[in-house]
Amino acid sequence: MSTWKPDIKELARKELKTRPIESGHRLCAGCGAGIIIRQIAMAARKPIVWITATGCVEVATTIFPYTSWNVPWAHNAFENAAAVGSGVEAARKKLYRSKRFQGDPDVELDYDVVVLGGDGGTYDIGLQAISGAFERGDKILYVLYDNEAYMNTGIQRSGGTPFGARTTTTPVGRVIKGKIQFKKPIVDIMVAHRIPYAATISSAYWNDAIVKLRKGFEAEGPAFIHAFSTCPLGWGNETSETIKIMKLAVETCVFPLYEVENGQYKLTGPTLAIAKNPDRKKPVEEYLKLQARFRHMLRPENKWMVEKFQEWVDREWELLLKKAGL
Amino acid sequence: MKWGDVPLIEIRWHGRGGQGVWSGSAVLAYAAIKAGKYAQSFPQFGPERLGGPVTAFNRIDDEPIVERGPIYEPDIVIVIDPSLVKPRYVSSLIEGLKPGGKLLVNSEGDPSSIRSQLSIPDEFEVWSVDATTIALEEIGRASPNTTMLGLLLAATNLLPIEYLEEGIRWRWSGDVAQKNINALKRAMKEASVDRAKEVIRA
Amino acid sequence: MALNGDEAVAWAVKQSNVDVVSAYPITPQTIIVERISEFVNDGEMDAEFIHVESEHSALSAAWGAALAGARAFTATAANGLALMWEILYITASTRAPVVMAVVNRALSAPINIHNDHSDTMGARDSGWIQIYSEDAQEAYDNTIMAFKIAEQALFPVMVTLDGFTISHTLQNVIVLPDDVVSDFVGVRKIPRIKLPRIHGEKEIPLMLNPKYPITFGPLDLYDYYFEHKVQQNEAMKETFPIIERVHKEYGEISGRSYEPVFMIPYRTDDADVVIFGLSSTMSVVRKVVDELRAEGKKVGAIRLRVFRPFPANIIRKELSKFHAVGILDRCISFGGEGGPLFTEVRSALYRSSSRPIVHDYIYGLGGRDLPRKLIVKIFEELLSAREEPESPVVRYVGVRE
Amino acid sequence: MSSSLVGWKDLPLGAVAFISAKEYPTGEWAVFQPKIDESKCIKCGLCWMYCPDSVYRWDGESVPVPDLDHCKGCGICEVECPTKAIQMVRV
Repeated sequence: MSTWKPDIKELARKELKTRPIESGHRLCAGCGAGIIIRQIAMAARKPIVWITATGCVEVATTIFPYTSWNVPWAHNAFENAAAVGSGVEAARKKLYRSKRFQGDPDVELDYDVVVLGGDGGTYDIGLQAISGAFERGDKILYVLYDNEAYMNTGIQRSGGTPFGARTTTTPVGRVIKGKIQFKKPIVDIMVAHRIPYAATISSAYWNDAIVKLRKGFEAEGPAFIHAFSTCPLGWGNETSETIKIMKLAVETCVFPLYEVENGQYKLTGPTLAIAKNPDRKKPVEEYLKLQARFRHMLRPENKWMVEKFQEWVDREWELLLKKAGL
Repeated sequence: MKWGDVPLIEIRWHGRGGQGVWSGSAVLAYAAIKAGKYAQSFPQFGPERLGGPVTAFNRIDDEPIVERGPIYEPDIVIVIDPSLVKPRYVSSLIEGLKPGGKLLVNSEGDPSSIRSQLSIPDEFEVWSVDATTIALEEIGRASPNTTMLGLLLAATNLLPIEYLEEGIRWRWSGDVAQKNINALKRAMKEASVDRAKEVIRA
Repeated sequence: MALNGDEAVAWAVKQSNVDVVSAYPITPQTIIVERISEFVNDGEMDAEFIHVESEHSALSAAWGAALAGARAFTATAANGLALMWEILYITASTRAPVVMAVVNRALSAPINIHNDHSDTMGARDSGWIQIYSEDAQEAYDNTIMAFKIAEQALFPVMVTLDGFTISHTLQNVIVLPDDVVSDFVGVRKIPRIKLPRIHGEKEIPLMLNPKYPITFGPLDLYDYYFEHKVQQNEAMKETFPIIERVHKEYGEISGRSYEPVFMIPYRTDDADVVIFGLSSTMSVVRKVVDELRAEGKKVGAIRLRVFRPFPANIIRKELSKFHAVGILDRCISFGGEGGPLFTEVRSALYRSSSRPIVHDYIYGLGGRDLPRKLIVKIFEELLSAREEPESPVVRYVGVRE
Repeated sequence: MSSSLVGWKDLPLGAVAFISAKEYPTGEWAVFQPKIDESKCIKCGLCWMYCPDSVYRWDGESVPVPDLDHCKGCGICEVECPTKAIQMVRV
């Protein structure tokens, strides 16, 4: 796989010229998805065709008659983005092979297909189509931007919502306080399809993220990238603390950074540093306290929820270390 | 304008997502209902986004309300986002505003200079208050909806303030509610007006 | 050649320069995907076959392929079509010229694999052109024409064939030489549009293409959605001449012209009463017409081929002259006043100054046969009809009390 | 409804979008926007990298320039600037 090292200055110059996503989209101020989109485009090795599942990104970037996209872009529905990606890639392959557009200066057929879905479109309603595409080995880069709830419809819980979090369908009630289940282990599910490449990324660690995205583009087959994405609206964080929270998620091992190449788990960047030096692992409370969705957990009578969250993080961390052979 | 003479009061709010346009109109409707009137509050639905333009509506009447749908000819327009107080937006802000109607804006500027800058016709009353600064100082967030309710009370004798306080306590709790009430009261004091000129109608 | 209806469709697809097929098996459509898989795996057809995990994905992938510039085909039936429901509308609204064979089958529950028209009738408002085939030969012909119609009109096309009655019935099918079909359909051509505020005055290909990026499938609010729907509906009216032209051209290469294109009358010139219906049942009706004509009864039959766009003007003109018309609906519209064919035909006749008596006959649900003696009974009822019935408007044919 | 909206006869086929979002001034959402102290800027590019709105234009050499017509004022750049060269100020 690639040994390409992204250089921030080169990336900036590339964006000056191509601007895959324009300003003027209507994602919330401080939305993490806006950063992920840019980083995906920065990592591209070829022109890209971009498929997006229904969700915040789709809605906010294409409010008719406006579009923020300077790359070819299509949205069909919520649960089928991966299937659409498969269709585009099949067409591309066939048309490329047939040389039908050879010599036509107006058509480009040497491109990569990237599919972007939110947690709802990936963990829940879109899981079947992704599984189908991965089983078939269709060459798409699927990026999950995980802001841990259905934000587009106004913050409802998804299979990606963490334990304890307040959403409008897991309210902090008198009896039940927030979500009572844990997050679905989505990367493991994707890795179980024996895809060549899967990884977790955080935009805060841009170098790590862009290298992994590039590997995803270069994979000989389907690739899955799980991108952690702060949502100021749904998480109740300061818009300016988007990157800070993403960093804390990694530093507390709530969202560890790793990649899985042909089934081999490998920790990367700051997560690898924590594995080598466990003292660096911060308590989850530092991450929780910056977000209104977890505020109730910090009250004395709900302290057990923080402990339970921490236990889950520790257990998952131990599992991950084992998978990575550490 | 004396409210008793007008059977149905229609209010249109203009703002942006995250500033609490819908919440502001909901608090007003709640207060009106508590005060024994009939009322409606509803938003114009777009995607929920912090910062996107949002419109909300209120109808308040002594009789049950049968009207539905957006308000095309409001008695009062409340503009809670100062960035909308610009010449390019004026036509949509005052669109359909009834002669003698009130334009309530969140702005640092005083009403007469707003009128001249935006070329607002003489037949409308212009009220202003620096609601964003008040909200930042009193509440700690740039959500000037309750502050603008203070301007509304200054501009009209629509409802006794107690009902609005009750509405604010219904929507927010404890300390946050009190801060919003403080902002509302401060806006009532700091409000200023440029009255409508006498308009002779044919 | 001896082919059943499914095989006839597969042959048409094989010969029509299709680039991408994405499909999922469902009885009685399965033979189509099996045959196409064989053609692809034997190297007889240079297409990408996407073996999707559901019908929902089948149409989604076909849509993606069509937007990326490919000629795309899929096929389904009944519950599979129901699962595609959401994507039917999206495909039509984005003007993606996908062609789909639907092997008509009853919808669950109870689960039933046999023929009726509930599936495609349920999809009648989704914005697809719908052409109903009478036999395997017509399924073959319609499939070939569908690619040309879809791509010229920029509407997706459903070609329907009755489950088992056509799909699994081996019959004589005249298959055209490969090169004749290939020349007729050509390869998919990409329409061009102008987007001046993004790409200037250049006409750019309407496809997913990094050279000239286009955004497909945006969000509409109340300021534009209505306009888009009106544009789509008005554009569908413009498909009548395209459908006619493609049929004429096909007649020239095949000798089979299906004139007149939208509905084919049989012995109606001096008829007092006619039976009006769709698909395979109508050949049996024609047989009965011959028998009754021999007895001196003035009866006729009309088979509707194109249900969407609905040829209301032609129907009004054609049916107004009869004393009574019996509509054969192989579908129930629960709680409605009659089946879909009946309500639409009767509505078309409302503007006529001389309206015939119209009866609705619901028949054949879940594959129940409509024997000739019952068709005779329908004709007799129509011949003796004296006035528009008050109630019941709907008559069930061939069901036990 | 405003007469500037396009009627159905003039809309492009298939509901494809026809205006670039760069014509949409999201900068009006902002209450605060960044002000850069050029003397403190070390040209690391992090403000550019972390901007969710593609607001910063950066050639890799000079001080990055924010496009205030589109900056929504989230303040990420202020928090992430390693030399505190960026300050969010009231619009």
